Amino acid sequence: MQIKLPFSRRREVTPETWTVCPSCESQIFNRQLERNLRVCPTCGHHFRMGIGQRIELMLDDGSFVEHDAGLDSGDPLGFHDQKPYVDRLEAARIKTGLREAAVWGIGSIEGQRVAIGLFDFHFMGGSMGSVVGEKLARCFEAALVERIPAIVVSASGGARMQEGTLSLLQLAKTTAPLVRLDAAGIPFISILTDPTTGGVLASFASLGDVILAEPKALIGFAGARVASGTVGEELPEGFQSAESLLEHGFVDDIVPRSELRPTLSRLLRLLPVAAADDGLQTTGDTRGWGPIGVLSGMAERFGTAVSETIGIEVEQPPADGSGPASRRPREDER
Amino acid sequence: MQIKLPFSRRREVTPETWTVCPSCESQIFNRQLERNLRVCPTCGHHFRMGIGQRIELMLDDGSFVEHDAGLDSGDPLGFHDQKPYVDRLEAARIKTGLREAAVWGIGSIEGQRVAIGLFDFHFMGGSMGSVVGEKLARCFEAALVERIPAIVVSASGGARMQEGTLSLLQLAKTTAPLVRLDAAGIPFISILTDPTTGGVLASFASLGDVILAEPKALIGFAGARVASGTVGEELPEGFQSAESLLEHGFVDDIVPRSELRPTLSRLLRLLPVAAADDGLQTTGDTRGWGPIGVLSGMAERFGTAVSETIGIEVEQPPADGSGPASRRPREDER
Amino acid sequence: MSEIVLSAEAPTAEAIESAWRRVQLARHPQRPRTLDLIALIFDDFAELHGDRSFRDDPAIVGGPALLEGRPVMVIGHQKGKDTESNISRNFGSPYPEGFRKAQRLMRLADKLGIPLVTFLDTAGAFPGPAAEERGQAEAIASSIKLMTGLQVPIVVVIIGEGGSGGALAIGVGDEVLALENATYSVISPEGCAAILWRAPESAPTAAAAMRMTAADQLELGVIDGVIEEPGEGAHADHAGTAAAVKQAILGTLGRITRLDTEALLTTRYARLRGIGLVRETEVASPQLPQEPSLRRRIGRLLRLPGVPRRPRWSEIWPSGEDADANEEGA
Amino acid sequence: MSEIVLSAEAPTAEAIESAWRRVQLARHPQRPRTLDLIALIFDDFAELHGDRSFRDDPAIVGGPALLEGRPVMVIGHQKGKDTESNISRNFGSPYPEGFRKAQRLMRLADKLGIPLVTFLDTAGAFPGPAAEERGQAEAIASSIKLMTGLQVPIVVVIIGEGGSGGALAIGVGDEVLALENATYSVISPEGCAAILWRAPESAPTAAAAMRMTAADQLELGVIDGVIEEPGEGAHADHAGTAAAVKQAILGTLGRITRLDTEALLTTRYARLRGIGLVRETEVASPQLPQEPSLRRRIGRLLRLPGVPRRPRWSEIWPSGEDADANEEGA
Ligand SMILES: [Zn+2]
Ligand SMILES: [Zn+2]
Repeated sequence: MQIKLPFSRRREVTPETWTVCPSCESQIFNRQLERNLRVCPTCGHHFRMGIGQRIELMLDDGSFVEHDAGLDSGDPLGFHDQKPYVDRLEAARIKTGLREAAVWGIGSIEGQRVAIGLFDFHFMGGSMGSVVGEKLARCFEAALVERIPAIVVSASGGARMQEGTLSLLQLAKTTAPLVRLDAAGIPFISILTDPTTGGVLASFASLGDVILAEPKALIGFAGARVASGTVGEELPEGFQSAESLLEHGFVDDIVPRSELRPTLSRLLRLLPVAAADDGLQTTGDTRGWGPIGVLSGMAERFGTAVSETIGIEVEQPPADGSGPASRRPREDER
Repeated sequence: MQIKLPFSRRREVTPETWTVCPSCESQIFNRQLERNLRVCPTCGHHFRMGIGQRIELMLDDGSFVEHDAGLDSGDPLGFHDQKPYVDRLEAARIKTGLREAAVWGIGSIEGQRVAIGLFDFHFMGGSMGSVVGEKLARCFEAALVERIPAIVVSASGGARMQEGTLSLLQLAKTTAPLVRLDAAGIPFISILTDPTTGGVLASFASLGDVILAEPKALIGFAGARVASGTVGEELPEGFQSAESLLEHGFVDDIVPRSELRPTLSRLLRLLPVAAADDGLQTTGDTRGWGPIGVLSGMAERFGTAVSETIGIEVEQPPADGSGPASRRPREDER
Repeated sequence: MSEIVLSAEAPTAEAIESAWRRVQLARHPQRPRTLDLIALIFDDFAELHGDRSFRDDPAIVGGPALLEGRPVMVIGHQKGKDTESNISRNFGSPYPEGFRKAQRLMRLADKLGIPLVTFLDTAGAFPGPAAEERGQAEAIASSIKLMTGLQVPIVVVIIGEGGSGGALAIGVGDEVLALENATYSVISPEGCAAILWRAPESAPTAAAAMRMTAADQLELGVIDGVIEEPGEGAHADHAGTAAAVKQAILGTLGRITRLDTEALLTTRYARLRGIGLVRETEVASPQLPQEPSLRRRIGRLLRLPGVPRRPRWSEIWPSGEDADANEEGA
Repeated sequence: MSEIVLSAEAPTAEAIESAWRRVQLARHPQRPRTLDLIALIFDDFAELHGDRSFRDDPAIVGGPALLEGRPVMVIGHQKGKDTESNISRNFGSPYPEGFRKAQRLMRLADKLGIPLVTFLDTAGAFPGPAAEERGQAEAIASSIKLMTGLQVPIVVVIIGEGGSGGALAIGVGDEVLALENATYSVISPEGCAAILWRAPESAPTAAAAMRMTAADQLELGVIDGVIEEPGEGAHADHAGTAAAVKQAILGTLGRITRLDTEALLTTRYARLRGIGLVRETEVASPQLPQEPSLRRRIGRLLRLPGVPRRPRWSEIWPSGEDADANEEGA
């Protein structure tokens, strides 16, 4: 089959070696684009980025260790639209070399350890199904247990339709650990990249203690396709841009890619994990979780309870009287 | 001195026996107005109401017992504008027969005991100085100690200028006990009547678990005079009405005076005080106050600490390990 | 490792027709709405208004109520009865301020220590520009977060359409029930069809593929019980429907109010944590010990032996004793 | 019972001139603003933006900072430097979303357990119709409430104008300090003059009558310390002013961070509870026991014997040891 090239014949280079910037329409050699962190050298347009590049950009060399790489999606609904879900998954795996749309692990930023989750939009539009949700929940739970900050770099079209409400419920599964991070005094930094929409934005991604965005990133609840499908209303230009979200109070700052690593390093120094070994109390909506919350945060703790009829067999809190919220340590004890 | 009557001569009655409704301009005999709870029988306009009438309207006959009736304002600034503050106070006392712009006490509504504070706008515009703030703080503290709901009926121009920042700080003095009411699970119902503005609205009056307003009541942060003095901007008509506040989400309901007593009775049944003898935890921004907060809530407890240099001698919480927030009782213990 | 895939085939015509019939019943104009059910179920109810920061959103209603004399907080989506009321209620699709009103009422329930009951009935959160501008995503996210940590028992009942994030925003509970003809989905069938089939007229097919009926949701472990509707369906018998819903709520509250706060929150976390299908393949994590078995992770989902599933409510209904036993509580 | 009235006479010309000079200095266009002081006082600072529900209000700034290497949260009103920046910052008069941003940052400080430092410098909360519509009163009220219960130490520094509720909304602290030429008032002198004198040109007289200078506020027990300004005043020496403010904050934090949470909150409550002049007259309450003495109630206010007042910060300044002793903390 003849592929129609989107470029005029006059240009002598082949499409494989250069890219046209969608913002300023200048031509950028691909090697130059990669060297420049996939940012247009002319206008600063931020191209989408893969997980591997993102890790190189953000984390100390060789510090990243992926966890739960073996998690793999099933097909709980037996879903089949124009082609079966399992085929779509397989195609995405081949196309991206990834097993799923997100990866999590532990690494360091200028020596400061973090639990980090990263999305790749190239894998089925970065959509969140059971496995993506599971990875993020484990990422947050690891931050809780290890008492290190959590960071998630989002790039997602939203919940994955092919897993139905199981995907929808990942919004709650990924959000529930954040209550425990609050109670434990562990910061969570959410980074929104192009595009972050739908269910990912409507859950953990909007709940960072600090929320950063890349310049001009598309960020919105209703993706353009969804909006056109359900409301039939055209969204104004630039409406869902990072810049608009900053103005409307949903983003703390817009950080160019070249500044991301130093900015994170600074924030990690400025937002220290609260002192360990206590049941911190906060005045936020997250108060009252004590050591039990922290200790029992790991998913495995719940395996048994989940398998039983709910409400019959659940681990009880330690009978040490500390209750769900013990005393915040004196300020001078820290 | 000849007083120019605002009424045309054609009308035969004297101004003392009837009143013109400012809304519909119909003439209402004063006796009829009083019988009708000072509501215009033609258009439903709610005239301002004194504390005594308010008590009769809301509380069970003879149930109200005023507390702290002896609290009296001093003149902490030696304030003197066109006449001395002390003279203004004296004039207000003579005019209204009240000692101050607010009264508090304990009474019952269809048998349900409440701690209730009431403003009278006729006393220096219902302005809040040290004594009004003190009375409201004691009202809330009594609700805390007795574990009964608190109700305040506001009618105020705001903080009393003649006591300067001492009046301003009454915003915090009257608000601080609400944190403890939250922690103790004790409801607070705020009733906004015409007019409720300025510092009273910018403190406890806006913080009711339920906020009711009388029809057409003027409710706003910046009183018309203040706004014209500082911004010079004309506020739109009807902008600060109870109806506008309902639409904008700041008021739970608008209740005609004739419905106020049954509405309150219903709400008190629907919003029960949480079970006693525990340090309730809530997920609100008010969590983490336990028995110590409740026990030490009374002003007198703090008399000594206040008299000392702050931070040196303060009552310590009981060493019973319950800490600032003890366990919420099991649901089935209630 | 065994393959979990059940049947990766296009839905049959029969399945499509059956699913679409349920979707239409869930959207039936005569179906009882939140305020209808509240009036029939509770002894008393006082609607409270406003988010305390921007607007009162009529697409969500709520307030304290008495259930057999015991106090609860009720919150639900509210669709209109006719064109006029549907316009004022935005067809039951909330703006961010609707979810923020809900959060305020949840905090009040928490303060007073009274259980929370929510009714889900929305096509979804409103996706228009003004809603975006005021933070639709943030409002849903923070509402979900609040519910996961709320220190009172929560019963959720899907009474009509359970539409995506707008439903889940008030739909995190200790037990989630659904009326027989209610639906629950990650996206509307029309939206799904538009995206995956690129043909909105494929909505019935999409509805079947997403397995959005109450029975499907029970199978998937997303909900915990199905409430049978009387006769032809809820639209034909409001009183009978309300009676069934009331019984279901009483039964559930009778169970979950026995848990202390720690157990309640731990179980709620576990419930959420266990939803979804995750397969553990041979690629071991480089540093972590071997993960526990798939069986434990997805026990709820797969009906493995020894993992009881909750049957229909009508089958296990406690003969009134359960509810009575709790009569003195709360 | 002795009479408390001090001097119910109109202010003298001298008092009026002196008060008005302070008001003008507090409003001096070259006076260091919050961001100026932050840059000079803290080792590092990351400004965070947004209320997470409507808008980022540039009239309030805030974010985490390092003070001698130790983390704190800083929040302050922000006036502009020139016409343009004053317009964008609304002359330092916040909208409701400004206070809601502040509340978000306060909750973050609370979550992380880091002390809160606030800088007050506003003519007042913006009183326009849009601010009313979005709940200016609610925003101030809820901000005050949050601060009274915040479980971290709070130091408040009035650096310029402390204007009414808009100042108090971020001004509830464990210790409240003020720069020598700062002012604190319940209403602007112009507003007070317009209402009580019915003549805005009487603002200087109103300023004197309200006793709004830092020294007056210390006398009244509303603030706990006055920070001397170098030379001609803060406007002439930003660096010197910042150094004095920094020392004052360090000293205060050195003291109040020694309290455990219970003592901190109890003391904060007591501090607020004790502000104001209340006289107990002979009309006894019908049912309550006799109230305790006036002396105990108003001890802070009246400088009774045995009630030490906090002198000027420059006089009691700990010789650096106090701050150093706490170096390992927080
Ligand atoms: Zn470009
Ligand atoms: Zn009338």
